[in-house]
Amino acid sequence: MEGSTRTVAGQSHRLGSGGQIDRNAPLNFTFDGKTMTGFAGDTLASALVANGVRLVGRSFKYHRPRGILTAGPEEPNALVELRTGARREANTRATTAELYDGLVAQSQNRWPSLRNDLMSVNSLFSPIFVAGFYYKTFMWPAKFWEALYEPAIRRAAGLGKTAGIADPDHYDKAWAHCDVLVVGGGATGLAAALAAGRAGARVIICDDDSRLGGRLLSDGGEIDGIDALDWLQGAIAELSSLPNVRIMTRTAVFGVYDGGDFGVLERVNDHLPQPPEHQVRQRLWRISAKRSIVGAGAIERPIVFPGNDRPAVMMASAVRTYVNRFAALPGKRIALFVNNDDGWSTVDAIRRAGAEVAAVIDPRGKAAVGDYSGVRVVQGVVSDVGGGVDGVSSVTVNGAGGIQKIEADCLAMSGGWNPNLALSCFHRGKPAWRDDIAAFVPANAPTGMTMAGAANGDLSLGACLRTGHAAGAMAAAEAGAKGKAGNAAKASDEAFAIKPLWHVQVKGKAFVDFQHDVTASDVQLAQREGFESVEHLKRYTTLGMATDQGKTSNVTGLAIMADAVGRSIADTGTTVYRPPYAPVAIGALAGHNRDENFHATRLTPSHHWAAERGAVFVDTGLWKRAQWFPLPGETDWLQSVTREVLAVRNGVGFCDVSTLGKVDVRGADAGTFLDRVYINAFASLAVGKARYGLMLREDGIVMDDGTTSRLAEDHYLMTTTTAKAGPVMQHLEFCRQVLWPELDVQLSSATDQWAQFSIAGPRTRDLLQALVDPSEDMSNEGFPFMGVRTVKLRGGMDARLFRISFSGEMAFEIAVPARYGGAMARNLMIAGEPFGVTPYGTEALGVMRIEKGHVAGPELNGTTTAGDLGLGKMASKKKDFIGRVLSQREALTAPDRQVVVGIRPLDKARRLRSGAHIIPKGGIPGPETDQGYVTSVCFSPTQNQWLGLGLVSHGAERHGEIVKAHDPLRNETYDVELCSPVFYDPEGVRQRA
Amino acid sequence: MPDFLWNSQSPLEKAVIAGRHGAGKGTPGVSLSHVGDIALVQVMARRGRNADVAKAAKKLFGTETPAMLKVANGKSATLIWSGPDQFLAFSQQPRSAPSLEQMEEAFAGTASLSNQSDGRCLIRISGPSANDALAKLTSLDLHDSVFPVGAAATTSIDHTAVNFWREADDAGANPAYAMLVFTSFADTLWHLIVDSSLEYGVEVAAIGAGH
Amino acid sequence: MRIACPFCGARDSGEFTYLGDASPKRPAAPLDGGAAVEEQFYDYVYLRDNVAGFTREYWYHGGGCRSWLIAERSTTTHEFKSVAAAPGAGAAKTAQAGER
Amino acid sequence: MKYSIFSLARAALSSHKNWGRAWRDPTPKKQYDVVIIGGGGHGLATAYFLAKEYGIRNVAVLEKGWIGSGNAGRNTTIIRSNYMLPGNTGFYEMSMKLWERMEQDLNYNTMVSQRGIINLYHSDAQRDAFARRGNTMRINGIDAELLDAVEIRKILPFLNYDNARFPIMGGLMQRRGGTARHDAVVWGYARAADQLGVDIIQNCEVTGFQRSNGRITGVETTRGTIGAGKVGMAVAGSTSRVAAMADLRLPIESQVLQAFVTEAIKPLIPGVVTFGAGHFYVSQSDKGGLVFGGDLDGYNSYAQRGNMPVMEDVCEGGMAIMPMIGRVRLLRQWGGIMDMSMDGTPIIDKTPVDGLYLNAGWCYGGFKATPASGLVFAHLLARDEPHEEAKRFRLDRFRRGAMIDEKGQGAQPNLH
Ligand SMILES: Cc1cc2nc3c(=O)[nH]c(=O)nc-3n(C[C@H](O)[C@H](O)[C@H](O)COP(=O)(O)OP(=O)(O)OC[C@H]3O[C@@H](n4cnc5c(N)ncnc54)[C@H](O)[C@@H]3O)c2cc1C
Ligand SMILES: NC(=O)c1ccc[n+]([C@@H]2O[C@H](COP(=O)([O-])OP(=O)(O)OC[C@H]3O[C@@H](n4cnc5c(N)ncnc54)[C@H](O)[C@@H]3O)[C@@H](O)[C@H]2O)c1
Ligand SMILES: Cc1cc2nc3c(=O)[nH]c(=O)nc-3n(C[C@H](O)[C@H](O)[C@H](O)COP(=O)(O)O)c2cc1C
Ligand SMILES: [Zn+2]
Repeated sequence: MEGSTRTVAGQSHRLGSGGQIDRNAPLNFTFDGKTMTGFAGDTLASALVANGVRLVGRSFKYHRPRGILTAGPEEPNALVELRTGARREANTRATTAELYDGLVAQSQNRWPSLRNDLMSVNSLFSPIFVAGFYYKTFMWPAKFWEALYEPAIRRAAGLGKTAGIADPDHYDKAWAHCDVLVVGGGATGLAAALAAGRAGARVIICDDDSRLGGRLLSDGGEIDGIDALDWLQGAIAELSSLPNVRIMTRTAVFGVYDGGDFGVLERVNDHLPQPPEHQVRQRLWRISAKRSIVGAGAIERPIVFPGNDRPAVMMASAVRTYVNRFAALPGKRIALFVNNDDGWSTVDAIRRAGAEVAAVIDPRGKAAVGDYSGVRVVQGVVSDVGGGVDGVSSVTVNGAGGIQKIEADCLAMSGGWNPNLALSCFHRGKPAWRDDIAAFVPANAPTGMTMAGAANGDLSLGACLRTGHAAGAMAAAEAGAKGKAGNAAKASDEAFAIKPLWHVQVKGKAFVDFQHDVTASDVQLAQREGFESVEHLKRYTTLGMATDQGKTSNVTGLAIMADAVGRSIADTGTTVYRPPYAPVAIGALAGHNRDENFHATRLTPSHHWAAERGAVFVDTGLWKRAQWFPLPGETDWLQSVTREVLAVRNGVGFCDVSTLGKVDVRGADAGTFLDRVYINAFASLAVGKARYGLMLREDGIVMDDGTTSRLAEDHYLMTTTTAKAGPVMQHLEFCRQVLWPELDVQLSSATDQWAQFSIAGPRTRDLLQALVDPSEDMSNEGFPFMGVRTVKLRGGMDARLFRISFSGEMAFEIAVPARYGGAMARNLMIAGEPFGVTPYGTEALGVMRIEKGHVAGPELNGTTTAGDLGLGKMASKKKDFIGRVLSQREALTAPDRQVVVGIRPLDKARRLRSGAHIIPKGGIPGPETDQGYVTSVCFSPTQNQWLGLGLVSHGAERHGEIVKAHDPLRNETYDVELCSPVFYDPEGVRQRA
Repeated sequence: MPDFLWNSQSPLEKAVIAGRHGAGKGTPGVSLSHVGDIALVQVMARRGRNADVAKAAKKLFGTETPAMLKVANGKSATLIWSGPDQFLAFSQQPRSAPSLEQMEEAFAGTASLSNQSDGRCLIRISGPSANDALAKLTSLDLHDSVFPVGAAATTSIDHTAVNFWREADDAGANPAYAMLVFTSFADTLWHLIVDSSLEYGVEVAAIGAGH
Repeated sequence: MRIACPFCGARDSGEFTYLGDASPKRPAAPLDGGAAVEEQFYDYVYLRDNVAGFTREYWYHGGGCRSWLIAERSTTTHEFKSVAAAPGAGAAKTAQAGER
Repeated sequence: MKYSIFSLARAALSSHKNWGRAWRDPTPKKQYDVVIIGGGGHGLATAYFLAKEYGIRNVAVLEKGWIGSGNAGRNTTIIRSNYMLPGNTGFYEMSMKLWERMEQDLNYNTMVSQRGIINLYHSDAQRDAFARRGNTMRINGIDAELLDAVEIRKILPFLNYDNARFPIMGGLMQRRGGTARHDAVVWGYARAADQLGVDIIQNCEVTGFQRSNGRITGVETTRGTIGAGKVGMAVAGSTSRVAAMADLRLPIESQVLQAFVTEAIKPLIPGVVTFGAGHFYVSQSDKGGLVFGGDLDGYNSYAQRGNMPVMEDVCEGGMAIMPMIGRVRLLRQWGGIMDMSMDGTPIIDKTPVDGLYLNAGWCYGGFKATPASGLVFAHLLARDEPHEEAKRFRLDRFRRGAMIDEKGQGAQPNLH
């Protein structure tokens, strides 16, 4: 590949040949409104480089002009707002954004323009705006913080602007499984995947990049005696041909979780303007792997010296990437500042591209190996970089021969390589220091993970191929694969000699963390103030807390701290590594579960029927339940609900109650079992009878209530509240399997099996008479209160009929298999037609239970005892049951507990509201006078006023007392009377009629 | 007296829209179907009565109770392992399957039965991309080596428990699966399954049709 | 995280719910137990060793086979050493109450 | 040196060379009147108040790592006093009042930002529960407002009002709620305590207790034995482990709570918002990151890191109410170890071991308590009797049945 400085029309810095771009596919894009052209295969960054753009962004704090530093996900500077409208995304790294036709990017964190950013005055105050300055000021006057200082700081901080409107794209999530997960598709990862794949293991190989190859794409070289890029084609072809290998590009492994689970993000369609129809933008994978191999490469690190943040100061490896992979020239006269041999290899790339090498500045003098004749070499360091917002014009060098200025339009730097070991540390393993490469290397990787290649500190291509292959073969074998892994590919082990150089100690702003504007002197200041722990250093200066998570800056920063404290770097240690390896869109983590799909929806058997009747639905847990059924002309919910209640009280109505939990409790010991879980007796319940039951938690607090029927000697049907169906089932299984394994009981949820309707009102029997087979005796004697049995219905249907009442009326519950739920609703309408039958919803149900003084969710709130609910007498004294012992504790039986009472406003026109508190008449509201609160309210059509239930201290003894309902939230205080909670038919005559 | 009709109704009555949905033309990536009116009984052995249950099952269905994580194909019903010492007896032709009463008699004293014919809803999914669509729904590893024809699992889809098993491959030699989902969740899960399949193109069979 | 249900095999943790330490045993509760029994129940319900390291704990495979399980798991690494069925899972006959 | 804009400007002239340590790095003495174990917010605040309010200055705070390395350094920084049960209400409001003057008290900008907290409700039942809570607050002199959907929409126009699975019907707002800069709270208390003579000793792990005649006389540490008249534990997630060294079993389990931060973006979310029908709450840091969290991971853990399911669950909650954050990227995920008590409420009391005092059970809510916790614990250590506002936080409440269970979940810590 012989490049040349001959450029492509309009792309001032595009080489005339070479690179892995498709010159036949030109793509237009705009940056800050200016239209430019790149090629398929470009990233936004490479296209900007090709177009000679240097100034790309502004830094976080000082708003300093910044260019492109790297060519990968570690990029701290070149962040843009990508796309427009609802798809605008902030902080997108130009170095990883693939170019597509019509791409629109804006620079960010500047005003009014990138070139003239007024916020760059912050730079003038930089003597004051040092690390942690804000902790020392803005304290007075106290009120000014929220009003003035903080808003100003917030506006200046932040980076890009997000769209602020709903993300229009779709996301989903998926699972995948494999024997061996290979992270990274560079030389190491390819070698590993080939070995494991050949051995027959199920392999998934993921690479963040759009293409496999890693640094091979940038650095080329020779493998197995052929050009590395040709070898790469062969390797990809072989992997693609193996049915047990799955290749996933544009896919980043971002997290390592317990037991071999990996968090993985596939950017399915980010390389397109928008996802094609029916496709997602990104997909979250959870990959479950028996073994993993991480060949994530290494990240080149900058050197800290004044001016190192000027646009067109670039990592040496990035210069190679732009030149070799993208045929884009970061500069035409490029100087190098390096302290290791790998940096020197950039010289070849520059020369082959036909550009000029201004000089190589290396504190060591010459490279240890390699032929660099004809290159100007200066033994020394760079102490300043000349230029402006548009980049470099010169570099100042402090060398053996004194200070000199060298003209250059780009400075390539290399301070060495940090193995990309984040994934090995996500289980809180700490890396170890290796002197020979002056870098941290993985130690204590999570179980099942092998680090290999550059990510493990084996930097040479030969070593990458060897260690990758060995890791692949071993992982496959450990995962149980029996095949042969074949031979490792071979390449030379180029020397890697380095002399650590972290910081050029001369005057001037020398940046450690580019994005967050953390300088070497900030690190030193933190040390002086006692923020010596690297974790304190991080939090005090914000070093490493930017979008790049310090991929280029952390190690350098702590080396400077080590120096300031006089400790070794190894002793100084690293900060904690945390997922994600690269930032992940929240949309992808949510996947399909947003908007109406946030949670599943459960429908009752009569749902569609109710919907056809125009029911208004309410969410109860996951269920949609009919709340009321408005009739034409009704404008207010209360109107509808009141009508429904009166229809029941005076005639007959029905309501779908299928949502109640139903549990088949079967087995020889079913009765004994229920005796232990309920506070009252069930073994003694006669077959064909139902009984109300109350169960406690072991701490003596009420857990749930419901009616349980005995259908056969060894068969009970328990009902639970809608909300607690799941938890109660779990609890019962615990009792069965853990507490009393000796009992012969089997449990099965029958909730969804039955469509169950409550039919209530004085005309209930009339309705039923019309529905049931004439042979059924429906008289009070033939079907007494709390009786249960299967009856024949007209038209050939069996139903379970329970004579139970929640409303206080003469009532039954009727159950048929769920598939007949719709038919049942229709037939109830037909059977009840002569009696004015009225379907009612949960609201009317609630009104009637309050009128009747039945407790429900608001009273069963997890802090009330049976006694509090007025149900203490139900507790059997003859048996043990769950919660019995602890329910007797002193504070749970104290006389001043808040217990259920009825509450009615003295002014009959007054609306009572839930959540109002009860204070004694004449009492001044305060913690001492706060005696309880209103739990449930309704407008009672039978009493023709609002009334409610409450939990009030000493409530049972205070019926008749006038107290105050105090509701400051709604600016109301009014007199109410405490009374019996049973407002309607206290003798219970109606339900037994 | 009025006439009472007892039409049965599928929980997917509204959800199933027969025809082709989503991407592409040609062979659909995913085929979906649902049949209603199934017979399904949960059979749970009584304490210490496992062997008797197996015997009774053999007599009634002509097959042993299913091994752990397997399906057993009996004469008139498929027995689907659903947990330790329990299984589901499933039949798509309720009329030719033993009635609940016959089952109660056969298992009297040895197993507790719970009729779930209306508690669960049957959904089938197959096709060249069925595994891709299912990868979005289930955390099970459906690789042939792990989940071959006849494998069964009780697992969760969208936080909801389902009984899931692999049936014989479809006519195109693509994998085919069946699942029983809770009736009240059927509508929501159906939509989720369709959504997950759209990118592959999905053919939805009319209710009752399909395999 | 995957949990190896002894019946279902390794399953996603989302199918399971957690209860807590499996060492406390529900005390016998004679009806006239008085303060001593109350003290035992207080201990059973409230007091925990809460160790850092391996513990035995209850998990419920509610999103799968509905078995209660007893797992040995490390609270420092989340590694599962073993997962066993609760004594009453399935229909296996356990002779004695509380034999576990 | 006193901190102010003037001292900053002066320091700038000498390139900030003259700033000294924010707190000293002393060698531990042989004996202290009081040793506090745990250099989190609570431990440091306790030391500060011991010195400031109770005149006890021969105090050491022992921290096994760096101060703030526990939950103080990893929480979502929400401060509020919207509790509803007696015991909590007064205590957290006292704390809120201390927050309101913290910066001036400490001469440290802890960035207490009262931008308001809104708890959304999605059903009538939830509204009623919030009404009960809000009225309790008002009766106790705490600000609270019950807002309907229209009012919420004015403040939070970006929420999902149109196609939410659980419609947003309104919210309970406490305008005085908000956030504070968590690390600064630690550093501010450390610096202020240090200036009053307290020794802050980092990298000093307590490994055992010294006892004589049943009474605690000192602690064994990785930096030697240190004598103490009294020892106060404020070790949050490590409570059971440290208590075990004194043979104590407590009504506490340790669980992981995760938190998340996104890349920094320009101001988007005004205050704190919590979702009432899923697990999600969020605020935006001054730096621009959305700081958010949700439910516990749900099992006992000391791993100080979380797993994926909760991260997904939380992001689902976020997308459910704010679909505009779909393209905002999650930057970092971490976890802290919560000392979950059996009723979700703290315990501040003497222990059955003479000379050993307990401050624990803060669950995921103890950051907001930091100043009050320090004050009442200092009171207990100094006076040997509970502070008026902490009387109900005693250990024997479980024995007596006097739980303070705001969520009504009973003795199951992972549900609180
Ligand atoms: C993710 C997350 C989010 C949260 N969000 C909020 C929120 O929004 N609002 C809120 O009010 N609360 C929140 N909390 C809770 C709050 O952070 C804690 O309740 C509170 O910080 C606990 O008190 P602390 O600061 O003293 O604890 P910590 O900071 O944990 O202090 C305890 C210290 O003790 C040290 N220690 C432990 N063992 C020893 C030993 N043997 N020897 C010496 N030292 C030892 C530890 O290293 C630690 O530094 C959250 C917590 C987490 C993890
Ligand atoms: N001689 C030296 O001084 C020196 C120094 C460093 C690197 N190198 C060269 O670099 C190459 C290293 O090879 P390698 O294969 O180890 O690394 P590599 O950098 O070539 O490949 C790593 C790949 O992993 C991908 N990746 C990283 N993190 C990922 C994640 N979390 N999820 C998905 N993909 C991820 C990257 O996109 C990249 O393609 C060799 O050619 C080596 O010679 C040489
Ligand atoms: C309120 C708050 C804001 C944070 N903002 C950032 C941030 O902007 N960038 C970042 O990298 N981490 C941020 N973090 C996370 C910390 O880096 C760190 O992960 C967390 O404090 C836990 O510590 P650990 O990860 O060292 O264990 C933030 C943490 C908190 C509590
Ligand atoms: Zn299982």
